[in-house]
Order: sequence, then structure tokens, then C-alpha cells
Amino acid sequence: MSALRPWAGVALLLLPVLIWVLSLAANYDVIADVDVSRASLAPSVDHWLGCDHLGRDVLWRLITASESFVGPSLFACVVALVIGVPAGALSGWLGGLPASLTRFGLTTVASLPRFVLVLLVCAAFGNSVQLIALAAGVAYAPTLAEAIYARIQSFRHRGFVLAGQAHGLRSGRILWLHLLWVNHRRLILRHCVQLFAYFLLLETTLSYIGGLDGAGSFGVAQPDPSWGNMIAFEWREPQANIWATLAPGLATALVLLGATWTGRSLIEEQA
Amino acid sequence: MSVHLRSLRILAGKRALVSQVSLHILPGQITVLVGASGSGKTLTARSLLGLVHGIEPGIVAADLEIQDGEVIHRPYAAVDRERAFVPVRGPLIAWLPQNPRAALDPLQAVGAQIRDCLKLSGQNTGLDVAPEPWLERVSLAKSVGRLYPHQLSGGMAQRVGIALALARGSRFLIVDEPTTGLDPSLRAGILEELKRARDSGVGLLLITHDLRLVRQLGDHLLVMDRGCIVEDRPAQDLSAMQSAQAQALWQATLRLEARQ
Amino acid sequence: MLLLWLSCTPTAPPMAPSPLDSAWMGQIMAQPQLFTQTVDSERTAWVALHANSWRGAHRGTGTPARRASDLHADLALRVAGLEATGWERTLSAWSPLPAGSALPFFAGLSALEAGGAPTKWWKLIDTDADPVVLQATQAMLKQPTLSTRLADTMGNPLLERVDQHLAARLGESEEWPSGTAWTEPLSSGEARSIPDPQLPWTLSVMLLSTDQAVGMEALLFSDCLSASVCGPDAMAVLGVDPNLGPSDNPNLARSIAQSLDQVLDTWARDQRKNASPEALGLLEDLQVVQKFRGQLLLSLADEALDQGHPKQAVVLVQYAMDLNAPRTLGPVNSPTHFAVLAQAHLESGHTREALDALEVLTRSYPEAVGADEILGDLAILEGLDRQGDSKEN
Amino acid sequence: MFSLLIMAPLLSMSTAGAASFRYAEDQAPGIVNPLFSTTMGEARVNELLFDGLYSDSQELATVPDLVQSDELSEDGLTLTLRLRSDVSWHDGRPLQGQDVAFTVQAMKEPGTLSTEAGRVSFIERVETQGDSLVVLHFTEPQVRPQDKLTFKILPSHAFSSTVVTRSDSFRTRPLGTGPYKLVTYNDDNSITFQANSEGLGGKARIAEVVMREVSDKSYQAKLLLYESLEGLVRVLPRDLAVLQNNRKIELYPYQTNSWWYVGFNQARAPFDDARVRQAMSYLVDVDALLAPVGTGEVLSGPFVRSSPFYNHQVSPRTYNDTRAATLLEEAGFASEGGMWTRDGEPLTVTLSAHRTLESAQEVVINLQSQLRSGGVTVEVEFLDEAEWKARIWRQQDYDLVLSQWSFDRNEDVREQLHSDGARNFGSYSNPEVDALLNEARATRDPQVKKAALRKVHALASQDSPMIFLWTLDSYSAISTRVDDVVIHPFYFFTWVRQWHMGS
Repeated sequence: MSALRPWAGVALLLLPVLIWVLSLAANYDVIADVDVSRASLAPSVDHWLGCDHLGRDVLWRLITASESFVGPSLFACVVALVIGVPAGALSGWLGGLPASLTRFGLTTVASLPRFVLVLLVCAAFGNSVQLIALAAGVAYAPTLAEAIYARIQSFRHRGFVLAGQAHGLRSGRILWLHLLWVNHRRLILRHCVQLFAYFLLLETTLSYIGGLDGAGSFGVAQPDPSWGNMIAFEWREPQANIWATLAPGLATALVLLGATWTGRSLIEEQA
Repeated sequence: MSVHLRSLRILAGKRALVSQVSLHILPGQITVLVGASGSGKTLTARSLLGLVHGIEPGIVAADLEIQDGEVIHRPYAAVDRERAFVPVRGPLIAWLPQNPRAALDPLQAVGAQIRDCLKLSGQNTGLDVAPEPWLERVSLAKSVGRLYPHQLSGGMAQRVGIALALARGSRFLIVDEPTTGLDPSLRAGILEELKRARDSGVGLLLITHDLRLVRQLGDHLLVMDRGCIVEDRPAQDLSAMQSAQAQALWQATLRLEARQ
Repeated sequence: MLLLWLSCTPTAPPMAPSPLDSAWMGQIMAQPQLFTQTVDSERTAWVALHANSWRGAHRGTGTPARRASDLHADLALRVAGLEATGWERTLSAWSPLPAGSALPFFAGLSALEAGGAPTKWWKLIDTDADPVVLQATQAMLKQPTLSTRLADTMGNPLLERVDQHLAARLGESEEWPSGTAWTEPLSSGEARSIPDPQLPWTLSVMLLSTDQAVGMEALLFSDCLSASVCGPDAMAVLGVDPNLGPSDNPNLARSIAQSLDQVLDTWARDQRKNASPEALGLLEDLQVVQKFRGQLLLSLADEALDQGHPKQAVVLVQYAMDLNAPRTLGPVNSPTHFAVLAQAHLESGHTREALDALEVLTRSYPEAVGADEILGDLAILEGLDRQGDSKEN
Repeated sequence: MFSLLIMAPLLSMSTAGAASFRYAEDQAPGIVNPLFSTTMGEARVNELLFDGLYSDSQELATVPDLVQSDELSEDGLTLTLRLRSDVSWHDGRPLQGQDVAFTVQAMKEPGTLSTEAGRVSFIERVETQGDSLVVLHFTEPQVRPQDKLTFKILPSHAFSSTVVTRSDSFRTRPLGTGPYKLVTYNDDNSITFQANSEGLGGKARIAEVVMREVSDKSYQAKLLLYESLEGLVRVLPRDLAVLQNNRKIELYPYQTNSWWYVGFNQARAPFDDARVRQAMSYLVDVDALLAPVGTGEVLSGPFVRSSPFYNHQVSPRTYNDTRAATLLEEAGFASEGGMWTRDGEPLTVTLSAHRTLESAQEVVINLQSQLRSGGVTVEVEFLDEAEWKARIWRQQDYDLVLSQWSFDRNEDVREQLHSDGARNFGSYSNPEVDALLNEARATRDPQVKKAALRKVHALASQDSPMIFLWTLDSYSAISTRVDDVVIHPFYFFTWVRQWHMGS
């Protein structure tokens, strides 16, 4: 089991990505799918997970909901990488004043709780998933940068770095290729997996809260589906198809589990 | 082409770690730098490459001059040091640190690292970047290319280090304590490799505390003690060494040999 | 409280059988096949009776059809009463009455039907009114009674219509009165349409049957525990004091309704523990408890109206209703509920709310349209000098 | 889990004083000023704070409130009122005739832009004689002017001018003569009211009333069940069953004359064209819109089905895409790839809905879906109270609105449908409708009024200034701890003085 776990984790993580591709390829219209004659249908051959209380196909919405987090969370990862990796790597490599300044800046960002930071950004600049992704990426960057900083600093004077320099490898090449790519890509990947999971949870939470007040003030607003707003939309309905509430919750749990397993396997092999 | 280092002085605070050191490395010759631990020999060697980290600003002054053809004259200065050494590191001088395994990227296969050096050297562009010939040149099996540093024995690591330097195409090679921790047969093999390198025209600076090496393959001998060169002479007839420190070292070596 | 607690403990002696056990509900719970036997012969009519869709039921034959017919007759009588009140109040409040209109003629007819004095209305008929109206009024003034047929209708359509009603009531004609409205031009160019105030009265006479049913057929779905114990009496037997008190206190009505709920809840709980699955199916499918409860409260509401306590009546009917389908006739919400509610609202001055209740009736019972229209006029009159207010949300 | 987190602070308020009546509104009124109330929530708060010259008895007859005695002149042109001498404002100052004069003048004042101006248009001027004698002069003879004098009276000394603005500080420091006075606006948007010991007929029996803002209606029912509230103004249809079965809660029918609609901004293309509006209404399947909201009745015009004015000959529009297509083509639209365009521009509209409108989300999503299938793109925005008043009422900057109108028992739609109506923010204008509305207001023959308004119903249905949706039955739920509750069918708190907390 423990040997299978990393693979199961990766499989669970890849699942939403595959679903995302499927959803982009498919021609499901989230807006026009309402059909109250199908309200709260139980799962059947035509609708594998049944329908929600407006008669929309739960499975299709579950699939389409991947659009609300897969792309944005990848974007969040890119943002975190673009900010966190250079900041951490350069301050670790250079040390001294540049490192102090960069780390001061990052610590300032990190001192705000991430969730609060995201909410602040939403409140100030409006509520869109891309913006939330940007905020999440920025909010996560200090964590990534700090991790990389610590590692680069400890690797900075290892023999092979000196040898590489002696061989005439340019600092940039040693830093980016040998230190970051060859030696720390797992670390970076693990942080990306963590951020992916974090963003999924964030988006789901925000969309859930947004879905509760019926007006979609946070996160993804109906009719666009999100696993969070799907739960919020259904759970108060006394006659709801139980799958319409459970399925998005289970999907979230599975992907998070996948992220945990994958992340753990990346740590184990690192050591 | 030869390397000349003149008047090197390295300070840590007010204490001089190295003072007034001058040395020359000539192509096709092995210069052996001998000294007890802490005598400043590794520091001197690294200063040739501008790799004196952690004690800066420690170098007060030195002239590094590489003659013949492209003459580079670099008065040491705190400013812009890194860039000043770019043309030196690799194409001119390679360095094999004391623990050769630590000098290899732990997470990259040996072959890939040799390939990197080949690419860097610029001499093997295009298709001919296979690491195998270089492994063979240092008497290693081709399959070693697929191994990672932690899978190498000490001797193999040392050979890989030499192969890297050769692949890099450096004119000069600084070898720090190549035989430490090796059993006699392996030691002989490594010395053989170094000789072959010398014979191919590479100038070597061999750093060791073992005077026996000087006898086996030295062309020129430098003895350091407490940051100063105390003996600077051809490697023949070691018994005629002038300084008391060098003599003491020589006697110690003889006693060691006798015991063995 | 202590008693309740005792009844819940397993060591308590078994409770005395509830009077409900011997009533129709208890019987069908004990012997579900009895229910099947009873309804098998006239299944359609019984289903319609259960759903309180009387118009459908009384077209059938047999006991359920006759019972539905009786209930419909009762409803028609209630609607007639509402309409009579509506005519009286509307025309009293209407000032000045439109000149030359036939309205007072119909007001007089309505008053006569309700056992009141028609003359004060008929005397209001202007001499410049439609000659047909004038002629009919004069004829009616000469014979102000509706117990015998008219001596001579003189080809007057209004008199002919009155005579048609009388013929139908006396069984001298098989023809049902048409119930079409009387129209006359309005100043604004539209038509004034006056509903026939006699229609519900005639219906109530024609629909009333002489039901001979006994036993389960007579009692099923009724508000009776036995043939002799019905309505408020049944409540007393069940241990709920149906005394509505001297004043129109809605709180008292609420507490009566709540104590009734306790009795019925206890019984239903016992049934759920002990009854056979088949019987339990009946309990749920037929909504036995809700239906019986609704009927009892309705009869108490009727009682409250008789005592001049309309606020209590409103509370009791609202308790009796199934609020999940508040504007739909169904097994719990019978047409009588809406008729009683309309009357209670009307008597407490809430004419507009009475219309809410009446409107539900007009959808299935066109004879209520007349009452709805005339009470609508009353509601308008009451608001004529008011300024409407409207708000968002 | 999240719901618990959100509810935690709400539950904590259950420890508030036992003698207070706490009721929930979806949204706290932003403005407490009877000159500008547009929502039911505001009307209810006004009822607690202010009194009118006259008000409704429980039998819904007009009875004097601030008035001691009155006398109508024989020509019906003047009404002389003697105010009660025992009434004072919440700050202790006595009620005076000039307060009445001020209120009427402020409502009439063009600069005030009161939404209630229509209520005093029949008063020509107000004269005061001494402190307590007020003479009202009417523009035309009145029969029962008392019935029209139920508007709330404001204290003249709290204002500097009869031109009052919405932002006047009075809105947060209201001063009335009503049974309750406003004590505090609390941090959680709730408002605390305390019984006014100087009130008419003595102090109200419940010492404190608290209005709580609970924007999520689903929690309102839960808070009532957990005894964190004593009253819900309006219960969601889906909570009815639970509340009806709960012995600690009484349900009271409330506010039945209300209907939902989707309004068009007719001052703006393409909805200035009746054909486009009709086409849109043919693209909507109202039954399907209603199904997820609850049980209600689909309407064909601006009256509820039980209204005497409802025209039963007009049937509600039903979905008819071919009819819609014909109308849109006549209006110059063409179908491209299933979507309607005119001059190359796709038919894209924004639907604005009030953030707290219950079940709005379901309706909006459903409507969006139906119109998408019909070839119209709908974008949705939810507005909060302030935005709503600014964008919809004042600037009339919108395409479509989803909202609900509630009427008192007169069901006077003049303000909504007359071209100069104060609530006609959709700019509907039809001279025939104007004439009929005027006739309906002028006549004293109920059947003429009925005929006129039934015709208005038919015309409005034809012109489609809005898509008339439905009416829902609504109930208030009040804890059985509160006794002698009688709810006014429109203003709710009119008879709150007699309510009391039982043992």
C-alpha cells in the first residue's frame, strides 16, 4: 500500500487535470442546462450523479467545475514560482544586504494570514478567480522563497558548487541548473502540489461562502460551477439529490488526499 | 603558457593567513605544494581561481599572470573579482577539491556532468559530447557514466574528477590531496592518471602533505609553512632542502616510509 | 407533565384505549381490510371525496357521491351566505348608487334569499332604470317570496330567471339554472356585470341529498368519532375542552388547537408503534390524522363564527390548513375551509383577505364567483378614500 | 461546518434579555425616514417609531391616532383636526400642529424628492391655529379624507428646512412619537428599540424590540428554532413545514398582495420597443422559474389573482419561441448561430437583482438559462441596498431588474405604471393606461374602478413593461412566547402595543 501511495496520489492529482482537459474539450453549456423537470433527480444512466434542484446535471457540473480551479491554480503556481523561486534563490546565493531586503519584503507579505490577504485583494479589486489565483500565488510565494532560501544557503558552499565554479560554470548555471533544477526540483514541485491543493481548498471555501448568501459575493458565482458553490447551492434543499451535495465534497477530499500523498512521497525521496 | 602568482597575501581580520606567496605553474610540469594542515596551501590554490569565500575581504594584493598567448594580468582587487576570474576558471585552470565526491553534483549522473564540462569547454560541440571516451581516458568503465556520485568509490570519484578536468580542456589543473584515504594500489592508479595528464601537456599544481608524491612525480617543489613559502626548488634531491620546516617534513616522511 | 412522563416510561401501565381507537380511524388502523372493503365499490368517488374534490365525486353514485353532494350543498349555502352579506354591505356602503342600475334589484333578491327584507333595496330602483328591471321589480314587490313559483313572468328575462331557480328548487324542472350574469352598460363604456345572487342558494337546495348511509360509509373521512359524536363534541370526548370563552380571544383558540394536537400526536405515535404495516400505509397515504384534525378544527371554527368570534375562527381554520399547499384544495384543505376562512375574515373586517380565500373556491366552484365579485366591490369601496401604499420586497 | 462557524456569533446573541422581541430582517434599513421608505423593512421600522394622524383598527377601519377630534367642512374642502395634547416626541417635546404642517410640506416639496409625495397631493395647504389645531385644505372635495391621513408625522424641530435630503442626519437619529424609540444602532447592523413610556395609550407591553439583520434567510428559521429570535417577518416556503410542526412557533399569514417581476428599463434600447419586451416574455417559462422557489401562482398582470382587479380573461404568457422570433425579427433582430443580434451587436442584457431577495439565485440562474436557450445573453449582478437605490431608483441605470412589489389592500399600481408614478423607474408610459389609472382613482363606483383596472391589467400584459411572474404566499413566524400577536397585513407592527411576552 505504502509503495502504491505515491502513484495513487499522482493519479488523484492528475484526475482533475484530465477532467479539466475533458471539460475544455466538451461542449457543456453551464448556463443553458437548467431544466426544472429534472429537479433533484437521483443518479441514473442518463445522469450518473443525478441532477441538482434546478435540474442541472451534477456530473457535468462537477467536471466543468475543474475549470474554476485547475487553470487558476496552475496560474497561482506560476505566480508563486516567478516570485518565490528567484527571490529565494537569489537571496540564498547572494546573501548580505540583497537577501535581507528581499526576505524583509517577503516576511511582510507572509505576516498576513494568507486567507485574509486573499480576502483583502478580493475586497479591493473585485472578485474573480484569476485575481484570487494571483493573490494566492503572491501569498504563497514567501513560503516557497523561504524554503528555497534555506536550502540554497546551505548548498552555497558545498564542494560541488566550488568545483563547478572552478570548472568555469557560470553562477547562474550553477544556481538555476545544479542547485534549483537538479537538486531542488522535488522541493519546488512539492510546494507546487501544496499550492495546488491550497488553492483548491481556498477556491472551494470562498465559493462555498459566496454561494451561501445566494449572491456569489466571493469565489466563483453561479451559474458557473465550483465544487464549493455546488455544495452551498444544494445543502439547504430538503429534497436535494444527496449526490449533488456529496459529490463535490468527495471530489475535493480526493484531490486533497492525492496532494497529500504526492507531497509526502516527494519529501521521502528527497531525504 | 604558464601561470604566475605573485605576492599573494590573504588576511582574516588582521591575521595574515597567507603572506607573500608567489608560485608558477608550467605546462607539462607538476608543481607540488607541500605543507602541514593549516599551512595555507589549499587557500593559496583556491585564490588562483578566485574562490576564497568566507574570509573576504582578505586578499590584500596579488598579481595573477597567465603568460603566453593570451596574457591575463589580474591584480587582485575586491571589486569585480568574480567576473575577473571567468576566463580563468575552467578553460585555463580546473580544480579538483580534496574530497572529490563532494565536488560532484550529488543528484546528477556522472556522465551528465562530464557532458556539461564538454559543452562548457566548447571543444566538443555538436554530436560529440559522449562522456564515454573521457571515462575511458581515466580507466573507468563506460557504465560509470550512469552512476551517481554516492555510488562511486573514493578512487573512482577521483578519476571522475580528473576526467571532468580533462573534458573541460583546462590547461592547468589544481589537485588537492588526491591520495588521501586511498589504499596503495588505488593511489598508484591515480598517480598514473596524473602523470598521463602531465604528459599530455597539462600543467598541474598538486597540493599534498605527503612528500613521497614529490619524489614520485614532482617537477618542482614548494613547501609552505604558516602561510609562507619556505622552500622553493626543483623536486630532485629532496635531502638538500634548505629550510628547517621542510627538513622536518622530509624526515617525517622517511620515518613513515620506514615503518611501512 | 408528570402524566406524560409516566406514559413514556416502559414500566407504566398500558394506557387506556383512546376514543379514537373506536372511531373510523381506529377501525381502519385495526382492520385495514375494512377500509378496502368500504371503498372498493365506489373507488373513484371515494378517491374524489378523500381529495375533497366534491364536484367530481357527486357525479358518481353511491354513498361517497351522496356525501360529496351534501358537502357541496353545504358549501353552496356558505357561499350564498357570504354573497348575501356581500350584497348587503356593498350596497349599503355604495354611495351614491349608480343611477338606473339593476343593482338594487339583485340586492333585494339576495336579501330575500337570506331571509331578510328586500323592499328597502327595491324601492331604490329609479324610474329611469331599464324597463325590464322596473317591470321585474314591480312584480317582485307584489310577491316578495321565493317559496312558490312566480304567478306570471310576463316574458321578463329577470323574472324568468327567478322562476327558473324556483322551478329547479321545487323539483319541477330538471334544468339547472344557468347562472349567467346580468350586464348593463357602464359610464366608462365597459359593461357592468352583476352576478346572479340566487345561484348558490339554488345549488344548495338541489345538491342536498337524503343520505341513508350508516357505519363506516357514513363516517369515513368525517369529523365524527361515531354517528352521534361529531365536531366539538368529539373534541370533548377526546379530552380537549372546546369552550371558546366569552370573548373573541385568538390565544384561547390556539391553546385549544394545541391540546388537540397533543392528543392526536400521542395517538399517532401509538399507532406507529403498534399498527400493522398495511395500516401504517393507510395512516400516511390518507393523511388520516391531519384530515381528521382539520375537520375538527373546522367545525370548531364554525362554532366560533356562530358565537361571533371571527378572530378565533381565523386562527382555527389556519391551524386546520396544510400550509404547504396553502392555495390548493386537497385532502386536508377542503373547500369548506376556504369558505369558513372567507367568512371569518369578512366578519373581522378583513374583506381583502376574505377574497384571498374565496379566490381559491372560484377556481373549482364557479358558483363562488358571484360572492367573489360582490365582495371585491366591497373591498374596493372600503379602500376608495384610501391611498395605496406599495413597497419593494 | 462552515455554517456552524458563521452561525456561532449569531447564536451567541441568544443570551440577550428575555423581555425583548427580536425579529429578523434580510437587510437592515439604510435609512429610517418615512419620507424615503421604499422597502417593507423600512415600513416596518417606521411603524415602530412613528405615528400617523390616523391608523387602522384591528378591523381595518380608520381610527384616530394622533388626532383627538376632527371635523370635515360641508363642502368637503377643509378638515379641522384637534391633535391630542398628551403626545410628545421621543425627546420630550410636545406634538404640535406645525409638525403636521411641516410633514405635509416636506412630502410635497419638490426638492425633497420624497417617494411618498403622491400621498399628500390632495392637500392644498395646511394651516395651524395655536399648538394643537390643524386645518387641512384640500384641492378637491373629499368624502372621507381621514382614510388618506395615515402617513407618518415627523417632528419639525428635527429638521432645518422642508427640503429634506435622503442623507439628512435624521435617517440615523430618527425621532418619532411611536410606541418605540430607537436606542442604538449596534455593530452587527441590528437596531435596538425601547418602549416609549410616553407613547399613545401608554407604554407598549414589550420593553424592547430588536431588529436583527440576518441576510441568509436559511439561518433565520434556524435562529427562530433555537430561540435566538422571537419573530421572522417572512418565512421561506421551504421552511414552512418545519415551522408549522414546531409547537413553539406560530405562523401568521402576512403580506399576500405582493408579486415578483422582471422589469425592463424602457428608457433604454432595446426595451423601448414593446416587441422586444413581449418577445422576452415569450422566451420565459414562468412555471419552470417558479418551481424551485416554492408554491405560488403565476400572474398575467400587475395584480395578484385574488385581487378584484385581476383580469381573469388575460392568461399568463406561456413560452412560445416562434412568437418571440417573429417579434424580434420585426424589431430588427436577426438570429446568428442561435443568438439574436441587431446591427451586428448581440442581444446582451444585464439583470440586476437585490442581494437579499430570497431565492433570487435560483430564479436568476434559471432565467439566464432560459434566455440563453432563447438566444439572449444575460449577465447578472447582485446589488446591495445602497447600490440598488442609486442605480435602479435614482439613476435608472440598468437593463433588467428582478424584484418584488408588495401592496397594501388597495393594490394601487398607479405609482408603478403611471407615466408620472414615483415608483415607475422602468419609465413605462402608455397614455391609455394613464387615463385609466386616473379614472380608477377618481371614480366612486367600484365596478367602474374594477373595469378600469382590469383593462389596465390587460394593457400592461400587452405592453409588458415587466414580465409578471408570480405571487407567493407568505407567512410570518412568531414564537409562542409572544402573546396577543396581531399582525397588520401590510405594516406588520401597527398593533405592536398590545403584544406581550408570556410567562
